[in-house]
Amino acid sequence: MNTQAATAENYLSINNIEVIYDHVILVLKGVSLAVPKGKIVALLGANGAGKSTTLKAISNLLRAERGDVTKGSVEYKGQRIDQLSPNELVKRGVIQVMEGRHCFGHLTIEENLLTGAYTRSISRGELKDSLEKVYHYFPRLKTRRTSQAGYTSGGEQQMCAIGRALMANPEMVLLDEPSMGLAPQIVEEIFEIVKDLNAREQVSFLLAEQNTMVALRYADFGYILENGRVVMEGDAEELRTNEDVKEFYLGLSSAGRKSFKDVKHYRRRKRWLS
Amino acid sequence: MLYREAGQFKTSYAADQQLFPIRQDRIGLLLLLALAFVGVPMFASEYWFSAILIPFLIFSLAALGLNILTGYAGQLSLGTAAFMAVGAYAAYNFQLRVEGMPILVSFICAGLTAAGVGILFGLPSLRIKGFYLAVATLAAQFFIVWCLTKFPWLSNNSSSGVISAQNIEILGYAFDTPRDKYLLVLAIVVLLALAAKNMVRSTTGRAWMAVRDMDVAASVIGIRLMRTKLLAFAVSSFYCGVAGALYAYCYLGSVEPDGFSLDMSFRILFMVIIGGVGSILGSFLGAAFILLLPIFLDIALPFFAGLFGLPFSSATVSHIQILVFGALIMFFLIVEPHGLARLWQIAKEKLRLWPFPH
Amino acid sequence: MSKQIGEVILDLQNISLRFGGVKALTDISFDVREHEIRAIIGPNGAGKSSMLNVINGVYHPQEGKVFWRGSERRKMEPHMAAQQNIARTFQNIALFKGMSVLDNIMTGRITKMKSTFLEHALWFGRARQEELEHRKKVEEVIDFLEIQHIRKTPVGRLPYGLQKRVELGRALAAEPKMLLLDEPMAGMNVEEKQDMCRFILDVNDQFGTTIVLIEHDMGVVMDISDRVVVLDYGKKIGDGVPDEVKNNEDVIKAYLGAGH
Amino acid sequence: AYSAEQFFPIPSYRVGAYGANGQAFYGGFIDYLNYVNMKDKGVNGVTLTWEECETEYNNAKGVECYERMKGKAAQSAGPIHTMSTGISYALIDKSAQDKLPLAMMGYGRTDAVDGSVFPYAFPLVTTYQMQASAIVKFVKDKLGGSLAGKKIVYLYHDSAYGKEAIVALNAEAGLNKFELVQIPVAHPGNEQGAQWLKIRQEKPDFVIFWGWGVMNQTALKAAQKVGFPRDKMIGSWWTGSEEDVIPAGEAAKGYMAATWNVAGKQVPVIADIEKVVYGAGKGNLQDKGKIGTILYNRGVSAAVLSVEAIRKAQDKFGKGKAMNGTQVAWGLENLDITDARLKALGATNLLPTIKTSCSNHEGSGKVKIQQWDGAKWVPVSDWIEGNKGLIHPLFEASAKQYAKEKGITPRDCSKEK
Amino acid sequence: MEFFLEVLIGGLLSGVMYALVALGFVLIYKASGVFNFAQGAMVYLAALSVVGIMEWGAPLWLAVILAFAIMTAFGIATEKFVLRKLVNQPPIALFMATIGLTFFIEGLAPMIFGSDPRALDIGIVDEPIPWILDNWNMVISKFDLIAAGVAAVLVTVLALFFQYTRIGRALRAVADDHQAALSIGIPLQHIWAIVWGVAGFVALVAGMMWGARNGVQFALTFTALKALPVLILGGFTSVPGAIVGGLIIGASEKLAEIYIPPVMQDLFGGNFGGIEGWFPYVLALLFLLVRPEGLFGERHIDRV
Ligand SMILES: Nc1ncnc2c1ncn2[C@@H]1O[C@H](COP(=O)(O)OP(=O)(O)OP(=O)(O)O)[C@@H](O)[C@H]1O
Ligand SMILES: Nc1ncnc2c1ncn2[C@@H]1O[C@H](COP(=O)(O)OP(=O)(O)OP(=O)(O)O)[C@@H](O)[C@H]1O
Ligand SMILES: [Mg+2]
Ligand SMILES: [Mg+2]
Repeated sequence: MNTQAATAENYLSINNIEVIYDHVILVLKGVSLAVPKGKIVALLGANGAGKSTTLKAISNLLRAERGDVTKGSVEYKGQRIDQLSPNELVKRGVIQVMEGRHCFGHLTIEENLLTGAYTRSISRGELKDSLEKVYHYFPRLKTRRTSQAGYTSGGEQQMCAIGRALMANPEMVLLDEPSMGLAPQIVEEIFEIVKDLNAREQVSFLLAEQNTMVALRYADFGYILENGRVVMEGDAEELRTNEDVKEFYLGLSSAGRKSFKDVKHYRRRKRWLS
Repeated sequence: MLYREAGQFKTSYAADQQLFPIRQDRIGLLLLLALAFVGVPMFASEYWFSAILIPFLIFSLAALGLNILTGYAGQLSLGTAAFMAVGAYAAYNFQLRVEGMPILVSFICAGLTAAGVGILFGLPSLRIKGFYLAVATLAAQFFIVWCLTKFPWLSNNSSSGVISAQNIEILGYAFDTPRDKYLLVLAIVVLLALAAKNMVRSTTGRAWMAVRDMDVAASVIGIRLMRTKLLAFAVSSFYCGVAGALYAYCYLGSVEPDGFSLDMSFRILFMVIIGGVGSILGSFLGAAFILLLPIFLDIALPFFAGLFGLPFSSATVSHIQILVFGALIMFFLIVEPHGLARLWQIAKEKLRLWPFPH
Repeated sequence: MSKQIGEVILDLQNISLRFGGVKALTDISFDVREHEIRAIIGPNGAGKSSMLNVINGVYHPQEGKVFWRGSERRKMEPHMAAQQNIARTFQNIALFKGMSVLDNIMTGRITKMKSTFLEHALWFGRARQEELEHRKKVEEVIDFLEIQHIRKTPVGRLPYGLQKRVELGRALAAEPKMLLLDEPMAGMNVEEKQDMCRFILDVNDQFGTTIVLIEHDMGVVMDISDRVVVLDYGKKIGDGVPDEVKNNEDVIKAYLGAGH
Repeated sequence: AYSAEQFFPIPSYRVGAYGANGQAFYGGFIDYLNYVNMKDKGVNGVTLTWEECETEYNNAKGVECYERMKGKAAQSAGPIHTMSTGISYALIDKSAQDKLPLAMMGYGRTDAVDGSVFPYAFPLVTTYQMQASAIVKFVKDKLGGSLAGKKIVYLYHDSAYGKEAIVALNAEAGLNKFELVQIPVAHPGNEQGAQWLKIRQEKPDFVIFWGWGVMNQTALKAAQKVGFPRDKMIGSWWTGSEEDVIPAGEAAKGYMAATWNVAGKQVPVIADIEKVVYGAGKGNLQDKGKIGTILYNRGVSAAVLSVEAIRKAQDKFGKGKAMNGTQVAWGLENLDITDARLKALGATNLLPTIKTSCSNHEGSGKVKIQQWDGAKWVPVSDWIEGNKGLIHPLFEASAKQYAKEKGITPRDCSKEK
Repeated sequence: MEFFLEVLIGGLLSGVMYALVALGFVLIYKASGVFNFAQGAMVYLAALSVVGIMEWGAPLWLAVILAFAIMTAFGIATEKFVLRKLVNQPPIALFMATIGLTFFIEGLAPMIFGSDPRALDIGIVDEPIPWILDNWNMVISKFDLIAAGVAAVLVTVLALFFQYTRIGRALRAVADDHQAALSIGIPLQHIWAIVWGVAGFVALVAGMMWGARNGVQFALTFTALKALPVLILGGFTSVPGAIVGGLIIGASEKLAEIYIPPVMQDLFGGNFGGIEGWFPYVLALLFLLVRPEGLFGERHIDRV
């Protein structure tokens, strides 16, 4: 099934990594994937498949949760990065937006955004420009700029978290469920932003997303993860038209979209899980 | 695959809700109890009884009390020793002033008195959280000890505030040897530990843990924060109070208010944290660790120094002892921030898989 | 569909809620009828979650009245809502992280347990019996939500989606008359959303539970809700059956966007 | 080859807040034991051996140490010195039960002076109450022979230790008609601003001062800060060591304190220890500078009495044999250290003369007052004995109450010999 | 009245001394959300290093510089060997680690520098200023005034640092959420090393002031106990809170020690002095009932 291998220059590649939490819980059982330069790659899969874990393995945030990469390697621009600290990674342009928002509750929205630029040594003017750029993307944040993030609504926090990452001027963004809790309009907007950054500034994205429909519309390439293994991969287009994907991840049957009201209470086993 | 649960199916919820659903645990515990009640009294020396086992049990009980409050209900407290002091002085006064009160009843009353005081000092917890509360409980620590030294009535007008525990007699039998005292303490501790285990696995415990983990959510699902927190304070202080009474009656024999110092409160807190916050077993493991480690170092260090002919003076040895103690605390936290109990659990999980890595 | 939408059981009149300078809700009125699925939608920060918080007493609005089953409700504490059989899930998961799935769901039944801590300590009589009884109920919920396999897992270790499901389980365990769901399907894929919808519909159907639902997935909202209220910047801009709302100009402008 | 050994269990402390005090005291104690071994080959040929155990000045640890060493002490046991009131309280019943002699020199349970109730506890040489009484006597002399109408402030560590002296001072105040103002200081006593402002306001004629650890330096500094003359302050013997005054620097000059043992190397036995023990490289102290300090000499004095008790016991129960606890207790109860004996020991002026008995486990009740001249302690009085007639009945009453609480039948001292 | 004023001023000035110690706590709490129990021990270590090095023959200025180097090295080592491995762990685990650290220091410091209490002479005598004494009959010492000045400077510098620098902001972020801070590239390691270094410096200042005042000895570790109520009153996260809290605690504790015991004595009989041990705590506790986050502390956010 290895179809992508030789496409563009592999910016980020993960080779056969295995992750264990708490010394005993094996979560990733040999995951390999690659993000070519300037592309958007979607990482799909059910709850608990290991998407977040994969992203954290890349950005080296696992250790803080007592998880360990026990096998395999992670490379970025041809260099191994599995031993680098998150700070180093951000400096090299790799940044993660964590699942579940993680804003700094006691800081105001604006201070949150400013901390995002911590690794950049830039002038006040540039900082202001970056800030304006984020406000431009998320006007809602501007109206709440002086509120403590802890008191803002779920969606506002989500925007804040994404905006904060953008402040670092990244080259490679690992987005964990960016659409969660956002109004449909904003979801579209966020993906537009992704597209925009991707097109204009060549930023690459690896996004773990549950909103498969949108994700596959914007992504160039997709991986499907189940139970800690990659079970399917391919061009976004290809995946979008795959019958299994359609049925299980897009909720489309041959008869088109089914109303949520009418789904029956049964589950078909996914063939690839046995 | 030493520690295998496979094949142990539960056919009823009752069976699944047993104290120890896994057979190995059950057998292990029974063996342990048999050892504690029968084996130890036959073989242990007096030193073991009065210098190790009795204080171990008493501190375990106090740690258990604190663990209920801090580990289960999430209210950090630094005043444990003061509640023990309340227990000790209350027991003394009940014995002294109520003619013919059986000693066990005195212990219970001591616990209840401590519980009352605990509720009083628990009141602020309704508004104050986290480390703020911890520092506030220091008020209890200092205030209670001060009261005990200032109101001579409490120590039967002893000029120094020191009290000497009366002799223990239950149904005409005098508990005066270390072994007798050990058995008495053991019985009380086992009963109370069992009660604690029962509480934490039932609604009471779940309410505590809910408040600990997220009190807003807890209140939304119908838990009354005030009642739950105060109950935790009361039960915890009860345990500490009984521990304090035992400390006076079965361990030291005579106590002074200053003996229940902040230092002791901290020591008990160490036990809870090192043993495992929110674990009954952890309270025991922690007590053993914090109590035995210094003794071990005290014996081992001079021995090793002698072995290698190092010219350590006594002072240096003592200093190294403290230093190593601190280093080991940090070491264990780094290895497992959730304490020895968690380490034990992980070991069990590994054993379950053993000899296969996954 | 066999269910009968009944009387108004919750009526909110002219609710206004402010936090300092922030007006979270301004003069909002709407009602909820028995057995219906009532959706609240609106852009981020519109005040939806705040609305739920008003309903179950976490926030106290500065103005306005709340009528519960016809009588006005004075200031109330969160735990009273539970006693009135209102259960709820949260937008940012509020499970008890240190407890297992089973224990979390058991806490949902806490208002129904009568035994005291002393009985618990002795594990005797009523305590024991209650524990078994409620365990049975809870197992039903677990079966219903198909989370048998993670019964004993500490919730902190669960992936996000499952946590959401457990949270629903905790709310369901209370056998509520009214269930407040704050974005129960965020972070789920379509298949899981389908499951979730199924659960919600079943609860609504089988137990007649009234449901107030906040959700951003318009597919879900339009498909399963009976009536939808739309908020924007703390103001109500629409209220009605899904089709009506879908075609409301204001709503399209403020929330749905052109795509829908 | 087998030779008899006399074992000393030593629950000592060398770390923590009071570690410095412990180091000097136990250093002196062990040095003397070593000295006896090296110089005289032990007591009548019985080698002295010992084991140390760190208590950190903590009651529970003290008990653990005691229990640990008690097995060894069952055969032969020198007096146990805990140098901690708390620990000695915790051990008092146990040691009686185990028949091991517990020495409490200048601390501990003072009503144990009444040996009829406390056969195994020995508040040797002198007690807080007798000391307080002696200090009052000294002050009285200083103030021209009468205290009537004078004002004395008693500034004390607010603990069992500090409160012990109050009964005695109250009794003295009644007798001598002076006004006693009690000012407690909360543990640890590193803040005394309020107290000293109060003292400044009270304008007392003297301040009697009962501190421990950091409280001592702080008091001296605070006195300086409010301009209270240091030579109107007299401390107890736990407030009068080098460790207490050196940290206060200049502020300590002129300050006086009571002691039952003098400082300095002019005491022959101290000089000899330095020569014999340290000369052979067997000294216990890391820092030789401590030799001859108050607490070091106090440790030596404790060891001297302990060894004397063993010698006395051997006289009765068999020379050249190791003595068990009961025998040593008998020795402690029948000490008779005269000036001549002190001289023979090279301990002239190190200690007052002592004569103990069943009904008097204290044996002396005398103290000397010394003054800090900025570099060393200088004695400024002769041995002063407290008012025994006033104080000892207090002990008896207290001991009686204890006996009642505990159900102890006191020995009849008139039958002891 | 005069006496009242004298006590009040004396109290305020001792409050400054408490604030000096409290500052160290605030620093570390702000940077990691952790209550650093070892602060008292650090004060001890710092002061002991100074006198210890002076005993080896160095002049005061050199000893201070070397002690500062020691404290910095110590901060870096703490980060490297302990804190780094406890990122994102529950605060109580970190708290416990700082207790472990306390023991470590308490064993190590006297082993190197000796445990005897010693005097530290920094050239300022702690005697009443004669002019004030003569004209106002009040005892105020130069030492206290200088201590107040030092505290004022420290507080100002630190407050500015937190409010206006990038690192200051990053610190507050770290305290909120370790993992999120890591994820946006805040170098937790460096920041912690820096903060512990600065906390070491504050401990050095506090150690020298307290050491000069009461002598350098183990009991310096107890200064922490005086700082805690100051801390809760001012708010764990506020630098100015430390100084304000210090003043309030200092003044009220001294006044209480003078004026409350006589009242209690009338009520119950007996001597009720020595309330300084608990009074500040009870005061702080009562205060918290009104403002659970202290005077200037950050509100605890719990939102659902
Ligand atoms: N800290 C942890 N300790 C133990 N197990 C964990 C931990 N974090 C995650 N896991 C386990 O790892 C598995 C994968 O989790 P992960 O969060 O990567 O899933 P996911 O694909 O991101 O799911 P979701 O879509 O729900 O976010 C899950 O089964 C989860 O139980
Ligand atoms: N406790 C509070 N303190 C201050 N402001 C608050 C508080 N709670 C809510 N707000 C503000 O009120 C507004 C409404 O918030 P709410 O959480 O109700 O929005 P929401 O509609 O649920 O949005 P989302 O879809 O993003 O979850 C927001 O701007 C939020 O910042
Ligand atoms: Mg995830
Ligand atoms: Mg919301």
